[in-house]
Amino acid sequence: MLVPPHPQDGPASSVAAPPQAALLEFRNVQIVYDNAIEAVRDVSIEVPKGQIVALLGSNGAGKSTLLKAMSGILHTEDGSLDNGSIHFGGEDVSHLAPDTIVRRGLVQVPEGRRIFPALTVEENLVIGGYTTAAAVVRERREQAFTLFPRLAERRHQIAGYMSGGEQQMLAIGRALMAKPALLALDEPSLGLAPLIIDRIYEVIAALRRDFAMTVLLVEQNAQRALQIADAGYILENGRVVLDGPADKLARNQDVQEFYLGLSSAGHKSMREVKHYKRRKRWLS
Amino acid sequence: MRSGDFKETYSGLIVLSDSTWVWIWSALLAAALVCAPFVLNAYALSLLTLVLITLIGALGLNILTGLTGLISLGHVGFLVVGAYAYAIAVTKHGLPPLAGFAASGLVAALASVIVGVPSLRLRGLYLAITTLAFSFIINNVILEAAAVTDGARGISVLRPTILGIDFDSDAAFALLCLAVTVLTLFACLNIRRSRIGRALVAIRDNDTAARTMGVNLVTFKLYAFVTSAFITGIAGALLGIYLSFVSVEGFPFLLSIEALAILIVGGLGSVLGVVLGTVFIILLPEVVQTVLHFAGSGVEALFANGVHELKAMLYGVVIILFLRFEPRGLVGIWHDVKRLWVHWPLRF
Amino acid sequence: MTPLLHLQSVSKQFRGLTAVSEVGFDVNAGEICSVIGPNGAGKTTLFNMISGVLRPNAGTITFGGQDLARVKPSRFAAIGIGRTFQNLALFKHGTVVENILVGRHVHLRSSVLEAAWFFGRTRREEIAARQRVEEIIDFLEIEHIRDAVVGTLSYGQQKRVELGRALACEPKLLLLDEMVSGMNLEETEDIARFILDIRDELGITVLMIEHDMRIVMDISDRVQVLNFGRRIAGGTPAEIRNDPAVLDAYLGRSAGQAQAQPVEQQGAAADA
Amino acid sequence: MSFLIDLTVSGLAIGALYGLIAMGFAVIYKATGLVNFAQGEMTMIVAYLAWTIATTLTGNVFVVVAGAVIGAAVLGLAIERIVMRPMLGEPLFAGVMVTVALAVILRSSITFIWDAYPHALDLGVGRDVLRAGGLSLRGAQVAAIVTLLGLLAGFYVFFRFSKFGIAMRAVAADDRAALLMGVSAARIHALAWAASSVIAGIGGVLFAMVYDLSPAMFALGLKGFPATILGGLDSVLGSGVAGLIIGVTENLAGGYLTPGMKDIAGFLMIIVVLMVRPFGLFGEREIVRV
Amino acid sequence: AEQGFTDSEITVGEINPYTGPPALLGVAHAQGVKLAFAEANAEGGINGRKIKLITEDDGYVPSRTLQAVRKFADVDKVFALMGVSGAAQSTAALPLIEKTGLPTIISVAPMPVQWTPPRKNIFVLGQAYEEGVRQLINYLADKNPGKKWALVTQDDDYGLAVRDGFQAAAKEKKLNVVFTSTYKKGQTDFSSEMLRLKESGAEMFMAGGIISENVAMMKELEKLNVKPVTGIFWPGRIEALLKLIGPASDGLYAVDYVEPLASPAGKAFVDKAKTLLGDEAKGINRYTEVGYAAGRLLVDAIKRCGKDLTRACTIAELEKTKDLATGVMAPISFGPGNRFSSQVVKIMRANHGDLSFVPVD
Ligand SMILES: Nc1ncnc2c1ncn2[C@@H]1O[C@H](COP(=O)(O)OP(=O)(O)OP(=O)(O)O)[C@@H](O)[C@H]1O
Ligand SMILES: Nc1ncnc2c1ncn2[C@@H]1O[C@H](COP(=O)(O)OP(=O)(O)OP(=O)(O)O)[C@@H](O)[C@H]1O
Ligand SMILES: CC(C)C[C@H](N)C(=O)O
Ligand SMILES: [Mg+2]
Ligand SMILES: [Mg+2]
Repeated sequence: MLVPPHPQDGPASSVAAPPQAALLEFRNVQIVYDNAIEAVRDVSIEVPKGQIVALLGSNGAGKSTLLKAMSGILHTEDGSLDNGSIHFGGEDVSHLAPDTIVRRGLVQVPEGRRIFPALTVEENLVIGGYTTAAAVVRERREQAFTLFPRLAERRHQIAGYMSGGEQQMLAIGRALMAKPALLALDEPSLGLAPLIIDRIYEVIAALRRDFAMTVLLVEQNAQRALQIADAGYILENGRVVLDGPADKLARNQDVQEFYLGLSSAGHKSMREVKHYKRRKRWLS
Repeated sequence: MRSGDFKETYSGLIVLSDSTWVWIWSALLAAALVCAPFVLNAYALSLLTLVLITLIGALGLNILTGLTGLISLGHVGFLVVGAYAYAIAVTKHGLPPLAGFAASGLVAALASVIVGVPSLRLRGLYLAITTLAFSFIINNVILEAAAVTDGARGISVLRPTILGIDFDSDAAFALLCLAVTVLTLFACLNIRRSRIGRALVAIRDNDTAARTMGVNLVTFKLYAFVTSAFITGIAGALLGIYLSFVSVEGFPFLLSIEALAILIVGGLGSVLGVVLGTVFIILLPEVVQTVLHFAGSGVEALFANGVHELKAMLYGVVIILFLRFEPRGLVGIWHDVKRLWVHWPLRF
Repeated sequence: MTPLLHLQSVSKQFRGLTAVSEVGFDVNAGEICSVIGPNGAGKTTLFNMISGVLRPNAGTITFGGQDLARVKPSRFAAIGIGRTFQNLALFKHGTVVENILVGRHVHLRSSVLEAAWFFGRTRREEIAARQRVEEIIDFLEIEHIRDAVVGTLSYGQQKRVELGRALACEPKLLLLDEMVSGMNLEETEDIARFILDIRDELGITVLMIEHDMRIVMDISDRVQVLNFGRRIAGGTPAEIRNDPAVLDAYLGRSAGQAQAQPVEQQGAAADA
Repeated sequence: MSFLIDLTVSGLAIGALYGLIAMGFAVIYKATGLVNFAQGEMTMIVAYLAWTIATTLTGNVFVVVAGAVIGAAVLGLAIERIVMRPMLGEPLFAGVMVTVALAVILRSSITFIWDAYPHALDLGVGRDVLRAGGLSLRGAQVAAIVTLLGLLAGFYVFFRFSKFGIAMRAVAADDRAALLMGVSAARIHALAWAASSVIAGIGGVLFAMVYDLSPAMFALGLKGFPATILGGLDSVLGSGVAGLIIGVTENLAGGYLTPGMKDIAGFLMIIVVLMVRPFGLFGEREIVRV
Repeated sequence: AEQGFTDSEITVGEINPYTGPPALLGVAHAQGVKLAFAEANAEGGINGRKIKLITEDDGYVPSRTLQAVRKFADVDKVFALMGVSGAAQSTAALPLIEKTGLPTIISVAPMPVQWTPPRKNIFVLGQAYEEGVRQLINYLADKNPGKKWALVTQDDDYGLAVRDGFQAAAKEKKLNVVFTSTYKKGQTDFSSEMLRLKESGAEMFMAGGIISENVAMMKELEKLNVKPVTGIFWPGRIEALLKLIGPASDGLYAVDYVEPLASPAGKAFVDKAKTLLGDEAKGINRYTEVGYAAGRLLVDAIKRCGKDLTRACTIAELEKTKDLATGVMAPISFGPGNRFSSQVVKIMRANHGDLSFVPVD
């Protein structure tokens, strides 16, 4: 089932990782909600160690579902992994408890941030470091504050009252507290100002560069994601319809039109967009 | 042939049910219920009457707790107010029963404003406690105001004669309850599909959003209180008549819990759920009893003095198991069955 | 011509924290106007004040010549201010139709008793309301999910339903808080189209908060920029794009350029 | 004047018991977001357990109390594991209803396992009357006040300095998000149930020492719950203090007003307080942002 | 058609609270009835028919009492009805019971409404609460003239009956009542009430609780070091109570119409219960005696009907009951138009030493 690693020729090629086995691997995964709604069908995804892999796809494609399966919390939403398996560092983690998975170093920043609203910024970070020792927590907390100075300013504020962007920073900072080997981010740029998105993408790049962290990046903002990623997968209606090295994806004509806003005529103003431009995209 | 049930007019879109079958089944059920009092034995009939009266009360609670999301732990307070209003009006002051029913609804509604106003800012269980407090306070007021209520002595209530019709017999009284139940049921269904019902549900799901849509929270929360209490007050009057005796003792706190249980077991917020929940909760003890009975006198003998506790425990166990396997309540099962019916044998 | 919406040194504090500070600007009838600014700049707070969720601590907001300080929160919808919410505030357990019907609330009149009886006025009203809702559903192209329970819909669909609910109020001014966040380009383009149609076909003035510069720059007539609760700039998209203060505080130099310089060229650069 | 002091002191004595039960409510709420309607019943079971130990094994107060504490912990853990854990992730209402059903079961189990008669829990100590300067209290009443104060201090430290305390609040706010952070919600819940059961159980044992055991003892839950609300559902410390407040209020009303007022004084005060502070005296306001 | 029996068996139904706060009393009563039936069955049954008791629990909730009556009448089709629960419950059920026509013996909570006006099928055994209290207070007032009185009662109709009896006596004897109060049913802490009692300087005290409440009140008084002469009423006149109260119970006055268990008659009763019921008999109290008497009353009437059993006959025979001796209370009699076997009450005094009640003089 192992596919040869993608050639490293994206923007990240300067830190090219040697070809190696995937750190995280979804193998022929099928996920069903409520015994009735099939959200993901036969999906295989590989995240090689030290790389950034982008997962793209429109609303309802099943991206978040995959991440829920990865973290072992599908059952809390009446979902189940009906087929296939998920491997992390060679171990089958499909049926491990969520806290065990976190201890293994597989952590995600969930969709919609899910910070703890009634807790202060600092307390949120403490929970992020729940699986680690107190001294380490203190040290990492300072690291998080250096990454996001805004959080340091608000360390004693009740998190629920912070603005959306601030909450997103907190969510990322909180996940970093567990010092993950692989960090999955579910739409980290959602609702963020351009400058902050820059900042967050810098952080993601730095995580990979300085901490050798592996990243699985779920995004709507395909442009940004493909810039930073080594490889990408495009998910539609619960199936992978396209995958490959990031730059190759960026050159794909369909990707350009639907995800990057480049028609053959180049960038077009939204004022000119017409309803009737839709055409069948992926033939599956 | 058309592949679905399509509407040709907008009025077709707002009917209570668009399925002819639903109407046919409902009509058959109604017909059966009308005949029931004449064929059932007195015990079964008394159970039926109790189910009907409980259903009215539970429908009242459903407006407050199910639709509007205002948890009430003191629903029995409205019941007892309604019962006393009727008893005082009819037994003590000789007013006609119809006036008694009106009084039971109105006095309960008035009482609900008294609880409602201080509760407007409260959410969740904080509200539950003010309603709980209300039901205790009401009991105290009734006991203290002996001049009006005869205090702890209670008041006897006779079966009514309304518009020349004598409802003295069990069958006639059951029919009276049936009529009130059907009226209440329709009123609740209609309220649910009107602007009022939608506003109440909006308050429950997201009160800030509801307010930006122009829903006046104060007014509509009070509407919920008043409507709920009015219906419950009438149920209280009927329960008083059913008991033939109104006293504080006759309306224990347990009834508040039972009403909530009905809503949760049925499926919060759904009128159909209330109906199913009422039948379930009222008949469950009977079922438990029957099961124990069929388990043979051996079991009963085995537990000798504990048989009543055994029953209560089984009752609790059944509810836990039920919620464990169907936390969405009976309507959840209902929808699953419907879905299975539609999708079978294709799973997806 | 007096502006439809007029803000004059509006401020809001939360326990010592100043979220909005002396902000003033106008929105004219028929405009599509954007509010941008860094996270936590006070944009949503501003919307909350315009839509009656919060009261300003200082300053005045007038709408169609009327001082909003004298309007009860529940009357804002009735006088013509509709909105959507940043974090979705739908009635999750209801269907799409029911949600949009709630938007018709201010246009319906029946009392509890009439509703319980239903025949007569209530029935007529409900039919009319339903008709209007179907028109909105048509307009937003969500016929296929009409009867779906909102909680089970995907994020993008829910956003559309929320738009529909706001439209059902028939507002004069529509406030859209981050309508396209979490949407991919294709979906964003759809929303852009709807916003233009809402203005052009329904004649509704639109004030929107967005972080997606493509839609802001492409369809706004004017843009207001907030930073730390203060208004730091205002003007046409072209003016804003090159305003140094805005670039510093919000767009970032690189992003500002990236905006003008599509990914294609970067890809090409990488290939080279 | 001494009448006032007498009323206040005996109010504190009963209020301390309310406070213990109330803290039991708050601990579970804080970790699970549920109100455990079986709290009064659990209190009662633990007290009966203590009585069984005292009458069949030994009347030694240390053995009995240790046994009761262990028994209470086991009871709490068992309930969490068998009944509540399967409800994880289900609608809150369903969970609350499960505790109501649990209450029915536990209540009946008293007469099923034991009997309907009142019993004295006599451990040799605690029932003796201590007199000081015109005041008189039973030993167990003094113990209740001391225990409450001790627990208040203990919980203050716990919530302030331990990460379990924070984790408890996190789990109550969003158990799925907590799972994603590696916090085992189930373990936190189990801890909370055990702790709650032990606190309430201690309250139950002390109560039984003063007022005897009877199958009606579960009604204590109906006293503790209002105290929890008054203090603020999510405030364990507040609940303890509110118990004292209610105890004293009731006694003062009973001493100076009509007997009817005694029953409802506590409730009236709660209504008034909630009108001013809708989240209780020490509760945290629910975060609502749009 | 006549129902409720076959050639070999007669089924009798009893409704009482077997769960809930007064479960203790309901269960004890059922044991008494069972004992009477077991006794009859041990002698070969009544005219060859064994008699069997089935029970319905109303949990002390009136609506459930009504349902239980209907169930017994229509589903189980019992031959006769016993017990019928507390005061509020039986009052609510009266019209229905009359309608069912079942021979009924009310013995748990006798109230004048149950026999005035007399109802054909309803027989009441015991004494009215008011009357019992009145006699107790009269006795104590005569013995302790010129003292200050206090009264605490429950806030329900039971408490009301106690209060009525007290007030009747207070009027008769022109008592100086310095403190009265009510408490909410289920109350456990009586510190404020007892402090007030202490403040009022009362020397005589009618403790109108049932069981736990009386214990709580007495212990509170002990704590406050106040020792008024105290009377309690029969629903709480249970030997076990004395142990719970402790030494302070010594000298407590009580009133009842059934024999205290320590009397020779009581001891004989306990022995009989032990032999016939075995282990079940450990929870015996005065309500067991009441139940036994009621059971005997029914058995006796049925027996006199002979082989051709009917309800009408049973009712007629119940009415003819004359001086039926049960050993646990004074002989029972009814008569035409008299549906109340008024029992003479005795004043008793508690002896903490051997946990017993001893009739005075
Ligand atoms: N708890 C659930 N119960 C039932 N169906 C669900 C549930 N969660 C998701 N789904 C369905 O599964 C499908 C995939 O959802 P998912 O949330 O994974 O999409 P996504 O790719 O993350 O979309 P988005 O970009 O909008 O976040 C959708 O059709 C959705 O309706
Ligand atoms: N109800 C509230 N209580 C306390 N502080 C609040 C409240 N609402 C907002 N704030 C604070 O006010 C500031 C402005 O928040 P606001 O939500 O208006 O920002 P925003 O511009 O909408 O940001 P974003 O783009 O991230 O949504 C933030 O720092 C936030 O923490
Ligand atoms: C069950 C009864 C003995 C209790 C009380 N005597 C009553 O009448 O209600
Ligand atoms: Mg997603
Ligand atoms: Mg915002």
